[in-house]
Amino acid sequence: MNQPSILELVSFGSDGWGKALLAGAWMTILITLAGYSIGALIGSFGAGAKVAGGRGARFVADAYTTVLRGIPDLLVIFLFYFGGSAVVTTVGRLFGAEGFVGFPGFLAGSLAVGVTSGAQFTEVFRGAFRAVHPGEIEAAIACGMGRSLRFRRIIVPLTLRHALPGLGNIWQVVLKESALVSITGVAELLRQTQIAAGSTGLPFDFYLIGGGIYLVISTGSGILLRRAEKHFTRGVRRV
Amino acid sequence: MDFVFLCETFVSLISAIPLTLKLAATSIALGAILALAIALCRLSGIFVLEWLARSYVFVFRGTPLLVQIFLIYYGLGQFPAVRHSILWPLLRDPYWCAVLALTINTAAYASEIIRGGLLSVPFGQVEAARACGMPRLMQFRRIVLPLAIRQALPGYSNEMIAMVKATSLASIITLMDVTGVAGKIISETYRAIEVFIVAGAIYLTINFALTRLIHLVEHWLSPHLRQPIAYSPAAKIAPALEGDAQ
Amino acid sequence: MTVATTPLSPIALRVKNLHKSFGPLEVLKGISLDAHEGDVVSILGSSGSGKSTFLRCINLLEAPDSGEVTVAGETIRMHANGHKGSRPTDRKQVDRIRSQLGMVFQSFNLWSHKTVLENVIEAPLHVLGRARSECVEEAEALLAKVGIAEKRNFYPAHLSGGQQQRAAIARALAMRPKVMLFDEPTSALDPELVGEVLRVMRSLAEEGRTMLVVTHELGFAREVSNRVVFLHQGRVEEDGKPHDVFSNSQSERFRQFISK
Amino acid sequence: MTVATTPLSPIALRVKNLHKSFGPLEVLKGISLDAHEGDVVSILGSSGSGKSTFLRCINLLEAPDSGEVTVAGETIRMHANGHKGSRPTDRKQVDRIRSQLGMVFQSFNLWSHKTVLENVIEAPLHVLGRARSECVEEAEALLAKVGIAEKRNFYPAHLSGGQQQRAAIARALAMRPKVMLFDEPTSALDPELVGEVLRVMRSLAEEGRTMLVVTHELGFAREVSNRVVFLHQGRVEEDGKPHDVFSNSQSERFRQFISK
Amino acid sequence: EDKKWTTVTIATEGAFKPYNFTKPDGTLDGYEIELSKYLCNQMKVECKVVVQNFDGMIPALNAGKFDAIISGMSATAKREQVIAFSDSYGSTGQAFATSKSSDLASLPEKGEVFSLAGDEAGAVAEIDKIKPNLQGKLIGVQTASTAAAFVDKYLKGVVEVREYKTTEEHDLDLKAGRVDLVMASMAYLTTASQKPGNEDMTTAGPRFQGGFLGRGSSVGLRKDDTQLKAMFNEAIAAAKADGTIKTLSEKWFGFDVTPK
Ligand SMILES: Nc1ncnc2c1ncn2[C@@H]1O[C@H](COP(=O)(O)OP(=O)(O)OP(=O)(O)O)[C@@H](O)[C@H]1O
Ligand SMILES: Nc1ncnc2c1ncn2[C@@H]1O[C@H](COP(=O)(O)OP(=O)(O)OP(=O)(O)O)[C@@H](O)[C@H]1O
Ligand SMILES: [Mg+2]
Ligand SMILES: [Mg+2]
Repeated sequence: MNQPSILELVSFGSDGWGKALLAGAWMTILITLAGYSIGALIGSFGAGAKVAGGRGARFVADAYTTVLRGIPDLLVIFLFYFGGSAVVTTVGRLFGAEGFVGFPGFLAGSLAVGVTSGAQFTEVFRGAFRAVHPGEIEAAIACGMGRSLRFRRIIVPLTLRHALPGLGNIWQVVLKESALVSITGVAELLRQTQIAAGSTGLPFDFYLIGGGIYLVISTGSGILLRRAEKHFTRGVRRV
Repeated sequence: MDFVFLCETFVSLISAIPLTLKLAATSIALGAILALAIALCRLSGIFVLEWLARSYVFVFRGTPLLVQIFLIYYGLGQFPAVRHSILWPLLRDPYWCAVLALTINTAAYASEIIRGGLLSVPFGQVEAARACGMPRLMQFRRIVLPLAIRQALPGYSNEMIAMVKATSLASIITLMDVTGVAGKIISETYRAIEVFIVAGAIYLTINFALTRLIHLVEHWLSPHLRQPIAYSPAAKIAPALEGDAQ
Repeated sequence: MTVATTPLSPIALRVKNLHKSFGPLEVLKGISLDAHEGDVVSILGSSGSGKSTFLRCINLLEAPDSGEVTVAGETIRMHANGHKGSRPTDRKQVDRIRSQLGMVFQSFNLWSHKTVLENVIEAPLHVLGRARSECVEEAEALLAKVGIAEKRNFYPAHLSGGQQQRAAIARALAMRPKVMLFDEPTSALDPELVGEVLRVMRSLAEEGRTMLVVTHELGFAREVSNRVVFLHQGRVEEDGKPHDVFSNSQSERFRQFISK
Repeated sequence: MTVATTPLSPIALRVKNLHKSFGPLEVLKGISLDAHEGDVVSILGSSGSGKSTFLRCINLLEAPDSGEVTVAGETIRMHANGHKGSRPTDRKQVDRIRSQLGMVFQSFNLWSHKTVLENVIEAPLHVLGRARSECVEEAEALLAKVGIAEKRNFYPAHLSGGQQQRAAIARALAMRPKVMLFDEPTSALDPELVGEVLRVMRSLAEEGRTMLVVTHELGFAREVSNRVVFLHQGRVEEDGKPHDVFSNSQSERFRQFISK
Repeated sequence: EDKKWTTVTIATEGAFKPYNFTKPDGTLDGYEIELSKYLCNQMKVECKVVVQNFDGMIPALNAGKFDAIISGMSATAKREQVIAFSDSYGSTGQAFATSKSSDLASLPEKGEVFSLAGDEAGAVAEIDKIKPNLQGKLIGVQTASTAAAFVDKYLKGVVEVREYKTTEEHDLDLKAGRVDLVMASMAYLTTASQKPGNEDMTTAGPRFQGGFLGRGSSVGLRKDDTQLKAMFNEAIAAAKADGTIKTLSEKWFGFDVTPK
């Protein structure tokens, strides 16, 4: 057996893994986007509850961040996947469906990733909010801005200014976490890499290639993030 | 649910907790130091340092920890040059390879968090420090860092907790930490959910303790955000020059 | 030079028995005040006497422990909130009332992510829902009036202290509020500009707007306002027409205050 | 009431031909100034005329484009820095000189994570390396002098504007600097306190300290300072003894400025 | 309640060469893939083969995601507590591998097969014979594999054990010199030592099979699908009888794995 070159390994021909890896990368991006958006939504409510909520809301938010940051992500995915399947199957039975009704792996995976990253979003938003100069929020209150207007026009841009490095981290974490979704049978990038490594017996080549593809994805997101950082730090004087 | 099985699993997992804690503590501590250095390089305004820091973060934040551990442990060992170098006694040992990979990885994330904190320090307060002649290091130590830490702490807590969980990847390089032992039990019994729930409970307990600790630190660091407590009138007051509402 | 107001013009702002403590420190111990349309009320008092706190309680930036605030006939509904003082019952009402109360903060509090012009048009555009072109036009006129038209596209961090203060004044005026709360609006201004700003304020009063002005400038109190209130140890120690109180005050403390 | 200084007392601060631009805006177009020990120099000028920028250039918080600053005989060494103006050559020297220059900022810039007392002792303790007990004692005396002794354990966020300003003044004084740079040090103070602070400043001048005071209070310029400098369009438009310039200025612009 | 099986969903890992693996175009191939085609033909059912991570396989089977596992899974007692197994369709035995340069390469009785089922005493005697060679060596095995169980039972205290997630990883550590030898299924080791990069690897010493090492690879099934189990058993018996297993295993492993 001859050692194939890296180019042959990732080629798009019938012997190359290019297509498979690309499909995996696309799946990874989709899961990451879905999970990240769900997480951001949950996180803004969570941070809102922690910063401005009543006792009850604060307790719920606190319990949420403690538990979901605390348990391994794989467990959350397991619970969503098998738990979700169990629920769907039971509901299916009620309506007369036969046997097992699958809970789509993609949905379970992005929900699980969203719910876990939501806890991280909560903390990042909360920390950033504390760095906002309170006077600027008071000024918004004083001119009669309602809650949502104030939130949209003043709090969000000022908070994002401080939150962006943290949000970049979460993006990277979610990008990696999407790999765990493979447990539900979704063939994302890392899973495709492992399959290729196992099927060809060339783990290094494929781990390096897989790592490289992750880097390409982060480059794209990194450019977006830097633009955003530039946008939101307008009007700031720096040391 | 089968409680006998849960208990058995719990007992087997307990013995693995010290290794998990040791890995997490070592890599968080070493990672924090490295992260601070990287964040400072990134903000130094010196092109080469900035570029180095940026690339570091790009590479180590951009690739999965699993891949990093794999390449550090299995990858480096494939090169005879490495095997004959003086570092081999360290790199040969899975524990130190795990610490190395975890440290490198957490430093990349933490440096971004610290950078965010440093950037949020109000400009005027740094100027005030400069104006009274504080040398750079002192400005940094006395004014910038304390203010930055207060802001960065919630984000950093994410990272520390993530590290505790990330130690689980050490199991792929033969370390029998909590996940390693859990994985072993699962592949013997194939009762993944039960084992994961027990392992999850253990991680949750560790992380719960960690979050409380961070909350305490946060509370302790931010008296200036709370209402002041009653001031003790014991101190001598100079003849009032003004009519403060008392 | 007092602005003439008929004593019978309707009451624009009524504050009844306002109390406020910070922990053990009782800052306001029952302040009451009626201001009619077109009134310019100077609020004097030594540093730390609670002037800012008073203004901030009026638009509920600080929740008062007890007391009542009525703006243009509408009383802000409050309810007790345990041992933590009171809380507004209807947040919508509070927001509505606040949009009729302009405020200039002692520390300006400009929005740092918006340029001067954006700061000024923000509230008229989004709170009052006016047309953008109209807002911009009015904002530019206001900025010209306070003399910072050429800084319209600067961010606050790049302005001098006095320029920031003038931007803050323009921002408050842009809402065309019924009642204006000014917290030391000329502290960072040079004498020429002080004159300029006072002229603007006087013309507002003539339009029938009501103003509460915290100030350290006795000249302003004497010449522009038609009412002077002196806060001391959490109470209204002196209250009356400038001419009366300056020449002939009952309060020992006030006479001492103005003697410097 | 001018503080008497012998004209021959040594020069404490010399500024030579200072230039500073922000982008296209040339704020300082060559400012020179000599201040002797014990001098109290009032710096007047309309808002935005570059007064704060001037003070900030003296202790290099803003890097001047060109020019020279000499404190107590020691010239700050600078070198050109491409098209970005100049840069100090020796950071240690700058730090040392800064510790002899006290500064009160227009926006106070108190350290928000430290109490008032901690703010005041911070620099003497860590920059000058004095003993803690000595620092605390002196700080308490200073705080008492400016009337906020009972707020010593408060954080800046819980102080009124005037109290913050006084804390900032105490912080600057605690360094016992040779030269003091005050940027509108009484803007947030009531008339009584202004008198108090001016008394403090006068006694400092009598001890031989040099002061540059940006102010909008013509009264202060006239009565406390022994020198008045008027900045206009980036240049020194008027410079002289208060009595001379106020009664008999050559500058049309200055006469207009003080006429209000 | 007997169900009429017309379609069966089979799960495989798809990354365990030569048992089952994925080709770049995404299709599956390997010993077990070809065997399943044959078995399904025999059972006269439609088969769908899906890929599933090895970790989640047994829970997913029990959750009903698919009906059978054909993925090189040995029927061990522990697994049989959770799921049911068909008869074995392949048993290759466990063997050692080491690097060619190692002194272990010359372990005695290379390639001899010892059965723990038929002649346990003989096998144990053989183990005792090689023990002195293994004394103090480091051995790598896959976590919870039959090899791990073997080492635990017969070589405890003699060798030091490292456990790996996958067999590939212990090969890498064998190459890096972190372990002295590995133990895995003969079929695996034969193919592994032919891979590029593993030229230095060689099988060594005797081979063991049967007994508690399990019945060999079997089809994993839910416990209550007894009818399906019967169908698989019948089909496997046919495959043994007509020599299909022999042909396929010689094609993929290079030797016959038909269970005795
Ligand atoms: N958030 C707070 N927590 C505790 N004490 C406070 C708080 N805000 C203000 N105070 C105290 O309340 C008193 C009144 O403050 P206030 O800001 O109303 O004074 P002021 O009259 O506006 O003074 P100035 O003229 O100096 O601005 C001060 O003694 C101040 O220390
Ligand atoms: N960082 C900056 N970037 C751009 N322009 C600036 C910056 N800082 C100050 N300026 C401009 O420089 C000019 C002088 O500012 P400076 O703060 O020195 O004025 P000032 O004399 O102190 O005024 P005031 O009395 O209002 O405080 C102003 O027009 C201001 O807009
Ligand atoms: Mg105030
Ligand atoms: Mg200024």
